[in-house]
Amino acid sequence: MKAAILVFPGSNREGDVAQALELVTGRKPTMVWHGDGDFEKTDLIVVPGGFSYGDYLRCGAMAAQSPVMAEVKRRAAQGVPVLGICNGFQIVAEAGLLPGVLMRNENLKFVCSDVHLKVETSQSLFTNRYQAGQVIKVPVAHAEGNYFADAETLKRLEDRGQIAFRYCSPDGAVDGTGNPNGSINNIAGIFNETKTVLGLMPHPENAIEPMFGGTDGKALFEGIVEALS
Amino acid sequence: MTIAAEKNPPVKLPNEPQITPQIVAEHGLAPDEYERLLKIMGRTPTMVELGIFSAMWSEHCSYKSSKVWLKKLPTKAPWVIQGPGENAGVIDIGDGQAAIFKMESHNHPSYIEPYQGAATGVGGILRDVFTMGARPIANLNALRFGDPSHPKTRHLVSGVVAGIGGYGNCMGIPTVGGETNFHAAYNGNILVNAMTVGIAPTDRIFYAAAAGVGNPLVYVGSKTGRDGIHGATMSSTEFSEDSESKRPTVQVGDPFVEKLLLEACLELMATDAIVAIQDMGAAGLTSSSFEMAAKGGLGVIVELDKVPMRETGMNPYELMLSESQERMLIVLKPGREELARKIFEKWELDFAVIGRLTDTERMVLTWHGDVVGNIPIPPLVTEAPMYERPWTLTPLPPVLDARQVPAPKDWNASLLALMSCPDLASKAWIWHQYDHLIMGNTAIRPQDGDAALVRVAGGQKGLAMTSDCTPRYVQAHPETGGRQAVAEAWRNITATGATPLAVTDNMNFGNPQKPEIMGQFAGAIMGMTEACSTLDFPVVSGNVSLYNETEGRPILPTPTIGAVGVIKDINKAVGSRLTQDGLGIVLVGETKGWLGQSLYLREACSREEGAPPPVDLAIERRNGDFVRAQIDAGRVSACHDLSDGGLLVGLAEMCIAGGTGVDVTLALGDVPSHAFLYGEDQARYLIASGRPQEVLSAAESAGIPAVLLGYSGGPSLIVKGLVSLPIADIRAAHEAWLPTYMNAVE
Amino acid sequence: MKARVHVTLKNGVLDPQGKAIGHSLNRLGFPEVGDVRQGKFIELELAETDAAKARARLDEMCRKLLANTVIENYSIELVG
Amino acid sequence: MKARVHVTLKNGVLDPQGKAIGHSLNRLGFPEVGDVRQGKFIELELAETDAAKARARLDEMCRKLLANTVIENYSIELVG
Ligand SMILES: Nc1ncnc2c1ncn2[C@@H]1O[C@H](COP(=O)(O)OP(=O)(O)O)[C@@H](O)[C@H]1O
Ligand SMILES: [Mg+2]
Repeated sequence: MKAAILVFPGSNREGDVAQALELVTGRKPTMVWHGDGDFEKTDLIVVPGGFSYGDYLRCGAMAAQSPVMAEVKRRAAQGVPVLGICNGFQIVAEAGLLPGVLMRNENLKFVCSDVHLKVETSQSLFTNRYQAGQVIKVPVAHAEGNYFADAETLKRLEDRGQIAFRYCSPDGAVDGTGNPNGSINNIAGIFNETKTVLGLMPHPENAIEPMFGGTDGKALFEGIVEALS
Repeated sequence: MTIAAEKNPPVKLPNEPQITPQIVAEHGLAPDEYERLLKIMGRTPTMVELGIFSAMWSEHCSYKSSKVWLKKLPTKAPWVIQGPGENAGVIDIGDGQAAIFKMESHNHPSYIEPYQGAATGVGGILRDVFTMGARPIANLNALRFGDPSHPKTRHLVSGVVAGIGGYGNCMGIPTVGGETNFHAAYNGNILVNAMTVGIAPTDRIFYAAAAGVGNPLVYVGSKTGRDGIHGATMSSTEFSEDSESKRPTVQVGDPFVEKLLLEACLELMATDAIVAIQDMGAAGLTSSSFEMAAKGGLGVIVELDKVPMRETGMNPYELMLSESQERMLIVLKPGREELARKIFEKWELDFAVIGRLTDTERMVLTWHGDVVGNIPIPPLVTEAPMYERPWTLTPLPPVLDARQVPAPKDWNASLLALMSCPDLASKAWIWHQYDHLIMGNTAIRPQDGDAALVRVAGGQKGLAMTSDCTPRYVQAHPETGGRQAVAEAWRNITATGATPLAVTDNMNFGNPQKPEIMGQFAGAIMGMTEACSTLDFPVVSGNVSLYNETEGRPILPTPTIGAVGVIKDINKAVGSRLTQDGLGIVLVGETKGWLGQSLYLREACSREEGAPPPVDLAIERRNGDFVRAQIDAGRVSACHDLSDGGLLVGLAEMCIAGGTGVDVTLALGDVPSHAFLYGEDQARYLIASGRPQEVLSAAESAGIPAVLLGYSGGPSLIVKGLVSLPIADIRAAHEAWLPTYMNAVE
Repeated sequence: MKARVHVTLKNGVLDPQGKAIGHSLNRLGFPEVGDVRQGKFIELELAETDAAKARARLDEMCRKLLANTVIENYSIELVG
Repeated sequence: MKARVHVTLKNGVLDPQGKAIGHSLNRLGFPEVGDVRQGKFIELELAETDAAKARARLDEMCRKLLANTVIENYSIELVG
């Protein structure tokens, strides 16, 4: 499987996700600079975490306007899978590949912590290695992960099964206790309609080795590899 | 610019004021220091020249009060590649890799504007480390705030923490450790000490010494504005046409630009273009250009009108003294300008050739073709004021007999109170605002061990790092306190299984012109020197912050020690979390029950008195080497050193970190139980082991006091006959204080 | 020419910052404060002298970058 | 009563956000954009009918919370 990781000025978790992909695929992903409107064909596009353009104005807003994102939109329309993590989720949402926005965390503070997630479906190329309803532990690290969409959009997302992950308590209860940022309906990650684009705030790439935060994130990358090869 | 023009006396700029005694005084130069300046210059200086002398001879840049003492610190060891004198210290950690680290203070700016002050402090220390070619892999921060009940404290905590997080998180460097204390002595003068650790190949380390006459001097990074220009000097209003726009301003950090600067510098460093590189920190362009030229024994011409400027109407004085952030000065090899320019333009940063090196040993400044400053470099360095200020040592206070300290009436309540006191309460509210996981290499997170442990990417090696100081001990007896700070840092590294390698320090003290303050400084240095020598723990970098006083009231003397150690196989490292039942809990080291200056005495009895616990360095070394060997032998599941709060607090911390209880029985001897449980005797560790008998017999053959206290398991912390508390209750008390405090309104 | 752009959240869109500010003000002894909304205020220098052209360009800037029109409104004001 | 507060950075204080916005606009095909400064715009509902009193209270709110007077200026406007 060939993966490309986009790099914007201010991206900073591109190394983490590269490390995860390499561990799972045995192959180094290609790094693509934001100014490259045309990059080689890949099976997967990853928009990594970080503070593209310092998170200034609105998170992801400036990166969403870059030449590389215009190309990503074209390829996503052709069905090339796109994975946006954290700032990558914000960028993908600003670029219109996913509905809704990520607002400031409810308490206005940056939060870095392990959280529990409930996997909503195993029916996607990103989640096929998980069971629906499974609870996994991965970290978050963000100041603006408070997902918001208007009632109509939200209903559509829920009805069509486009919610990928929800924050929950360690025993799987989806309530206020496990929600680190105030996200509506505890949403931690969503798909597009065809489930070929996934945006999520938590960092599965930081949960792939037992000594470094556990291995619950590894199945996400393994699932992608399996689905794409 | 011709060499002939260099000989011309500088021209005065329109509107440039006459140098009066008042202007000299406003620049912080004493009359005899100004005499010295006149002798070096042989004439009255121009304003920009005066500003340069003032900056270079300031306490901050010249270390004039502290230098004689700093020289005493041990700085050498076979693994030291670069000791004090460069932007950061460098040690060899094997496999062709070096660890590069330093700590620096941003105390005053953080008190004025906590968010930006702390943020730019982090930015500054990061630059010190990456200017030497290292990619930063971890940040730490040591914070001291005033009394929680002081009206400013909450606002300062909130701003400083947000600022440190705001900068470090955006840079993508994990902030993995630090310390936070509260004491009324810091009410008007908080301490914000930031430390960065980076990694570089040993054969690609960059230094500041300029070389190569004619080589271009290049400015990169952000544009220069009027940030942080020395307040006093700005009162010469006639110097400005538009005084409102020229008012000195707080430095604002731009971590986004710093991230670009980091990547651009590392990209340029991978080529062969760089001769020397130096960040612009305190006193900006002045100290960076001066230091590069002085270290290389060369001269420099700077064409100030070529400096990228953020504001209109800036003058040479402002350009030389601005402390705008996120800037670097580089000497390039001839002909490499275009290569370098391309890299910095790719990263959307300013790039300008602003001068070149000469063989004149003079700093010549030009402004649109005119020479406006012309200073001989060597005398400004060699004849810089250096003071042997009078000092009187703090006498050792009388030893406090534990029997004069009351035992707690209610043991459970006393433990809960201590675990929730500001100094011991969990700082999770703080470190959850710091990204401590980015880079995917954090093996021991905050609160999970005595030192943070970070894997060096691409291998199995780990770096342990910590920052320590117990200011109340230093206040009581600076020599003991200095010794203890170093010993505790060494112990914290040891408790993870890593080998302590070297130290960076941040000497925060009051007004050095007071003999008792200078005596605190001297005493602390003496203690540190002894400890660093005995423990083979050299000082490789550091920073001094003096005049930390408000209205004549000094802070507690705070020589913060940052330390780094290495472990070859990170899989062998241990944290302090107790996660399994049935482990033997072994206390290593002797417990005499030392209550003088203990937290128990302060928190439970409201007394701050007595001699601090003595530090026997030979015993420290013996016990620590023993513990490390036990960890290496695989006999240890968890390890915790004993410090603030003593044995009972140490046990409680292990329990709540891992969610497992303990059941222990004390072998008191003739020590009163409250002294045994709360005494702060040094050189002690708690080890949790599945094979405690092996640990005990190894200790016996090494002649080291060690005793099996009991076993882990169950939901509670139980000390037979004294304490019985559910772990959940201790944790609740421990974790509640800071968030509750921060969410309250005065 | 100088321009000022106000970017505000549309009605019904969650405003965590505004909410937090309102809360804090209430607790700080300002019980009279009700709803609070926080927006952005952007001042731009423009090398354009024709007001109509400037306005059209600013409108484009807002739609392209300065505002997220899914959740935000914007207004443009030209000064001097 | 409704109030509007503008909070802007003082002259000479670096504005990283404004700088990045200006840069982006230039790159996105708006070369005419020069200096950009970003500030905050806060709208508040007040249970107060007396304008003078409201203004005094708002001034206090600005100094206490809404603005960081070390680096920011603020201005208050009452509406309706
Ligand atoms: N307390 C100290 N102990 C050891 N070295 C020190 C101490 N204070 C400063 N130094 C060293 O002196 C040099 C200059 O320090 P400093 O002026 O703080 O550096 P910078 O110019 O990078 O801010 C550095 O090499 C630093 O490591
Ligand atoms: Mg430096």
